[in-house]
Amino acid sequence: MKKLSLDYKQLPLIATMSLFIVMFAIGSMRYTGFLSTQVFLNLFVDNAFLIILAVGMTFVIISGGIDLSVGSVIALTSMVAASLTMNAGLSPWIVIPISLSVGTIIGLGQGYLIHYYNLQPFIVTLAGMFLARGLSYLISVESIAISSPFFDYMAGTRIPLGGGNFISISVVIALIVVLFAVYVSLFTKFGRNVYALGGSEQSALLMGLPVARTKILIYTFSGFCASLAGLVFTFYMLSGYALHANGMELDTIAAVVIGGTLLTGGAGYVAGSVVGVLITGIIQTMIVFEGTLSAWWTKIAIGVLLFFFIVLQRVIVLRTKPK
Amino acid sequence: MLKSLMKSKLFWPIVILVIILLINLFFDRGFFQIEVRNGRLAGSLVDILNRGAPLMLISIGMTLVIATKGIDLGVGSVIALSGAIAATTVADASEGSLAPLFAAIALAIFVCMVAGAWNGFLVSRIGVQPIVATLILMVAGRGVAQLVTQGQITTVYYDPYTFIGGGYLLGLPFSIFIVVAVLLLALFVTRKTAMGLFIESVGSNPEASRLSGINSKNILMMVYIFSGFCAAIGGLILSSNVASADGNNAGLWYELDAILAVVIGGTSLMGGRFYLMGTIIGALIIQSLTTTIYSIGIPPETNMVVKAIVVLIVCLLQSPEFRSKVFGSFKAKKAVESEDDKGVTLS
Amino acid sequence: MKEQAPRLVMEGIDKEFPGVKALSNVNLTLYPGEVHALMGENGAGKSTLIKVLTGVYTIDKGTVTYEGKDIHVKSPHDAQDMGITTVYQEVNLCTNLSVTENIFIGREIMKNGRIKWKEMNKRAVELLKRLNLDIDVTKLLSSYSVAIQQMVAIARSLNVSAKVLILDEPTSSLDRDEVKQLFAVINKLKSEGMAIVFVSHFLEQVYEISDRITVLRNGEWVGEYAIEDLPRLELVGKMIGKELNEMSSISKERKSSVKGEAILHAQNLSKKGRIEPYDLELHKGEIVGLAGLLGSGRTELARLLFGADKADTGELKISGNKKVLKTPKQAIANRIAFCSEDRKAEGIIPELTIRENMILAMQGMYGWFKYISKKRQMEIADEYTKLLNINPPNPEQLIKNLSGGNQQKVMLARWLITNPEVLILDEPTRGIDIGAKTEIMKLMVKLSGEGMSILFISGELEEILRTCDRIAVLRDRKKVSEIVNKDHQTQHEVMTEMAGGV
Amino acid sequence: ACGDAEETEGTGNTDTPETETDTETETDNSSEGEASGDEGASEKLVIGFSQVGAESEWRTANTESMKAAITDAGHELKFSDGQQKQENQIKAIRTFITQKVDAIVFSPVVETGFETVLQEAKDAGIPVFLADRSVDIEDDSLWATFLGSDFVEEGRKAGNWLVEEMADEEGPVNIVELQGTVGSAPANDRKEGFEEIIGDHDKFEIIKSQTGEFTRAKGKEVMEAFLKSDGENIDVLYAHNDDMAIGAIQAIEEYGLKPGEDIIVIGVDAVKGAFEAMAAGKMNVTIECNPLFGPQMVELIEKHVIDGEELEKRIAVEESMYTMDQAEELLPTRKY
Ligand SMILES: Nc1ncnc2c1ncn2[C@@H]1O[C@H](COP(=O)(O)OP(=O)(O)OP(=O)(O)O)[C@@H](O)[C@H]1O
Ligand SMILES: Nc1ncnc2c1ncn2[C@@H]1O[C@H](COP(=O)(O)OP(=O)(O)OP(=O)(O)O)[C@@H](O)[C@H]1O
Ligand SMILES: [Mg+2]
Ligand SMILES: [Mg+2]
Repeated sequence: MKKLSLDYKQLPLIATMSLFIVMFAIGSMRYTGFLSTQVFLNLFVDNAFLIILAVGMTFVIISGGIDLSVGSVIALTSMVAASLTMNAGLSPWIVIPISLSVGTIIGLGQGYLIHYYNLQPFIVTLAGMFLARGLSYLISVESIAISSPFFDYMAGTRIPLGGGNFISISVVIALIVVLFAVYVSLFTKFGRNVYALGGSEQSALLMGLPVARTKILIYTFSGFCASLAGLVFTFYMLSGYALHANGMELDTIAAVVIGGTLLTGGAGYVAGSVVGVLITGIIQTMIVFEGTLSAWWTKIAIGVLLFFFIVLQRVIVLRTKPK
Repeated sequence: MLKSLMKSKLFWPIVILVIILLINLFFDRGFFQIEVRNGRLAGSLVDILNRGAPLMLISIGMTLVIATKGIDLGVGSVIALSGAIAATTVADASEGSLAPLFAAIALAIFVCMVAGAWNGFLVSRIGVQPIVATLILMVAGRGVAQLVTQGQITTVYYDPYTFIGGGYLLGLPFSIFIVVAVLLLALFVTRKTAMGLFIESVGSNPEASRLSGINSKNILMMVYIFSGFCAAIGGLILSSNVASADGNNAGLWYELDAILAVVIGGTSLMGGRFYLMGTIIGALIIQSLTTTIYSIGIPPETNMVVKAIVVLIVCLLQSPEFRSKVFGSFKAKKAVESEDDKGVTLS
Repeated sequence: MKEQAPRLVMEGIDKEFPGVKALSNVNLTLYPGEVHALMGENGAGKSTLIKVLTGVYTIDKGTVTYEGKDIHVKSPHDAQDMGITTVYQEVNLCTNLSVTENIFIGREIMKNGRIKWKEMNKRAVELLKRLNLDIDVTKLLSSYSVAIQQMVAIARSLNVSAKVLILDEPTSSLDRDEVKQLFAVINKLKSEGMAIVFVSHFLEQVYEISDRITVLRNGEWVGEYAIEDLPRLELVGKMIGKELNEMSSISKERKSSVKGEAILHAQNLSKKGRIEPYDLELHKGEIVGLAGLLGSGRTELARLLFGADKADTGELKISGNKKVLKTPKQAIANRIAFCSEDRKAEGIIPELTIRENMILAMQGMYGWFKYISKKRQMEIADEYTKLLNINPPNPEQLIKNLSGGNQQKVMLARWLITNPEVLILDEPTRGIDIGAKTEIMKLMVKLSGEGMSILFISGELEEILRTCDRIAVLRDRKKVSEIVNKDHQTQHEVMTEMAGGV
Repeated sequence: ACGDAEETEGTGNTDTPETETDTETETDNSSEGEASGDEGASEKLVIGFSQVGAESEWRTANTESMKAAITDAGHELKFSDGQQKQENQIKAIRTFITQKVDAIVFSPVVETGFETVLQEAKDAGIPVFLADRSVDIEDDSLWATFLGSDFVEEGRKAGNWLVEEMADEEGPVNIVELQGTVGSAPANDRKEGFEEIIGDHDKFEIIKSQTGEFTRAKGKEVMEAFLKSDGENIDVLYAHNDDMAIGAIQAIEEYGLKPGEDIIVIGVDAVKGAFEAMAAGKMNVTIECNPLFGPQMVELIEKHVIDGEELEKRIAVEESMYTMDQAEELLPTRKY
């Protein structure tokens, strides 16, 4: 399967995009008010943090690893940001860098452990996940509401796109991250080394690539993205809370994989992951528009949509494979 | 002798387990005591086995899945599903006859194996990546479970049902016997038939296995079904133990603990060699850790941190690189590779 | 050239793996502008020596002096920075990247922090031209055969201006034209004063290109000789520690024209884009060779007969009755065996032991329930370890820890054990030392004598000529002709056909 | 109990399509119908309800009550289940706004972090009704009213009951506490309220406190551990919800003690299971936390949206406390 999707590498991406469009069309036909620019834009507004997470995760997964800590890091970041702002009353200009360093440091640590003691990413980041969440509990089990001009501004500001449509600052941040990541993955040594690493770590090593540096950098970057996402999430929620983003690591991984990245590593695109996020987002939106689903039907519906989506994607890929 | 023992995959997990137990001893002198209370063996060790039963079961199934380079995120939901189905079947069954019990068990196990087959189908036939394929069931399965219980907590008033997870046999919790049975089954199938060999080869190099005339698709199918089977039994034990089924919370996050157990046990997520005994010990480590946390009065908000630290220590101790750095024991960093050929026999 | 200072000196090198002493007290001295051949049987320690030199493994004991000063190489990355580039034995590239990238990754052409793809592609094409290979460099490496991949690996190493170039069995899957090109390049580099280490099991290649030889015998340093003081037979003697009766001893009474009905009969079998429709008959006890240049489609042809790929057209008759082979399993059920050329990707199960790798196919035949008893497995493993003298002779060793050649032997064992009626060998002698090669040739002849039919693919025409009854020649994915192997004439015919008629 | 729950469920599903078709007409004219919308209390409203999830049977009962009340009153319900995720709830509310509903009811998964979206609702002129849980936002103009229980109060009730019960004990009274999901509002507040009361009496001591994650299984497991370490000298068990209490009761029995006698058991929620336990004399008291305030809520909504009345910012759900001796006759009447 790996070989196949490698040979037709752009295919999953294209499949994903077209399927997204199809879904959007279905939604528009089925529900009133679905076919509107704002509904589309809200996909970004409501998932800005997920997009940022997905970007970081894409690098990790392409390199053949995985990072389960991201969800908890969001919680921790939000907690740190909140407590520093509200309890310590620090200015944003101090809070932001500190918050960003939180995930970055955790990521760095994970990368170090994974490489130098060659531990399995899954487990190390699982520990990271426990740790980050645990630390946020230690800060406080209560949720901390944030009311500071800066955060209110970041949260409240709407960037109008005409026709009453708008996006938030977070969306802009997310898009910048995406562009940056696309560039890195396609036009820098680091970016390419990530792919090589995912293809075969042993080969990468024998080809004399800086495996250690690359690997550690990957997890550090993912950690950074998690922190950034954490901030964006904090803008979104205007609060710090130890239970924030529970289980979001899975949503992220799902988005990335749906976006056509191979979990076995070596193949994938940042852009794909973005589409992946939009897909999960649109599934959520359709559920809400449906507006009658009870808790369990919601779960089932998500599963079913996910299923149809994934299978369609596979089918398209297989069909278009020349015999 | 010791040297070969050190080489065994099981050595470090066992050491860790012992350490955790000793820590308990430190807090509670009578930790290792096992007394007979009204005809039953009682004591922390028994409890750990008893409580750990579901996790051990799930992990056994997970081990085989992981050995094929796969992963099964669905188990948690399958646990809930199995409990829900069984509980609703016996919910208002009349005492006396055992028929409802067996009906419930059969039905639950069947449905869950179907669920497993579903995963296997997606992975082996459609070629969906395991993590996504099983993610579907992880989400939807819990939904179905809640659908079955209508989001209520279905309480069971039918006593025989509580025997599965609460009953005692020969003074030991019945669940322990179930684990042993399943474990023996797994050991037999993987070590006394060629199944183990096939699983390992498919996990290690699928293409080469195909060219050697192994039907990897069916192998995949089977491991996922087996994983479903294990989850089903685990679910039965869990729900029977509290005489009720909770579609929403039963088996929540079990998949992570199971994977953790497998990896602690020495099986690599990259597939290939697997160590069932290691997995069992891994599961026991996790369970005794939880019990420890509860019994030595750690404030709940620090649970996570403690768990994180322990997990890290466990992994580090198992990493030859780390050991050589700390104890300076092993020489070449590649040398470790040949540890692998030991331990197989042990597991 | 001796009077100038050596560029690299390795002295008293020891390397031990758990249970295996791979190197003990080995020396190697490299002078600028020389080609230094490293010779030894399979498992002698050549690759290990190279790997400790380039920092893949740590050195247990001994010193390495590079341009006068002691060095401790920590990683291949280090080695490259010092000017030591290496083509390792197994093709170690990333098949998920394009050919271009595999050549350039690590030293991409950058302009103000941005990779220049166009330029790199251009350069890549030029580089491969030097080895006159003309392929689409933007395609993924995975879409090319081992041979191509090996060429790419070489191209990669030529792309840098190194002081020391190490080639570990670079020619194992190339045929003479490629080799000729390679040697041309090597000679050029040599004249530029580069020190080159060359490992190969092809004596004529060694004698053609190298100036001096260092011989290893299972981990021990035997000696260092100038090429002219060491005639072939002596060299072989030093390698295996005893006299060798040369291949010439292999002779088989050639089956005259085909008699009786074909055990395997393909009628215009084909697969689009891979191999044109072809007919092929294989009779009982017959050895048929497939000759052709690199990429001529030999492997593809073979894969169809084994059901490794599904054929688009044509039909296959097995001892008379029509069969459709969709999977290798079916083929094996019909007593067909196929030993792939791509040991790493399609052969070994790295995580498993020698024993398990050997019995895999046989067990596959029996199905999962009829488990071959451990005892029986042991017997089989021991038997074939001896037969092919696999080193180390410990069936419980993980195959990934074996030397290249020994892995190849295990692959052979896997299929011989199933004792098939039709045995397809795709480059079975790749990376195997002459001793073993001769053994395998003998074995083939013996088996065919006992009635086994063999389809034999090899880059080395001599091997084919020496063993085959008939030779099918392929060119550009097409079976162009079939020649009965009778006299010294045949060689010439085959070669003209391979090259493309007159 | 579950029976009629199913019925509402069922009907809810069956007439989905047709409700949808008239959603369109509805939402369309509701936009300009806003101004002239005041006449006739029988006017049909579109009400969006964003629920936390279905984490407990209490929650499910609450959902059913709300759904039933809304549909029975002839209004159209737009329901969204948050799956215990705040971001989902925010998305849901956003969508309700884009769908131009007439009123939004929602039970926040956590008190903080809804400013932005509530502001959006306010700007869109859609009144928001908080159910069950409140939000902590200074600007209380962001919501019409909050109808729900006060977790801290529940904690106090539990504490007070215990104090009275133990009035003539001369201590020390050893209490073990089963907390809810760490960090969740009920857990925090019920702990706080309880400790606030017993804090004044130094004969009470909480010797162990651990999370049972609101579930029976965990409740049982944790209680077992408690019994292992402290066994006989546990006098009181305070569980943040009945499910955990029920689990713990099993543990106590298996350990060989009598729940309700050897160890006093206090729970919160007053779910059916608790009554069964109390009827069987295994549980002493449960503090009610009433989920069945659907009708009450619908009333308020109609008052506010149709008749344009201003409402109290905080309206408490009438709740009481049930003890062993009442359990017997009340049991049949419990709906959930
Ligand atoms: N990682 C390892 N662990 C254990 N033993 C090893 C390892 N790598 C190599 N060996 C052993 O070291 C010996 C030398 O292997 P090496 O690959 O150097 O032989 P070689 O001369 O390259 O043979 P070939 O010509 O077949 O490539 C072999 O016996 C092999 O089994
Ligand atoms: N010279 C070439 N140009 C382009 N592609 C090639 C070339 N040689 C091999 N390939 C690719 O590798 C694939 C495998 O070729 P194949 O292995 O069948 O040839 P072969 O005769 O077996 O040569 P060898 O076994 O030496 O590689 C071909 O299908 C083709 O895609
Ligand atoms: Mg070698
Ligand atoms: Mg070939």
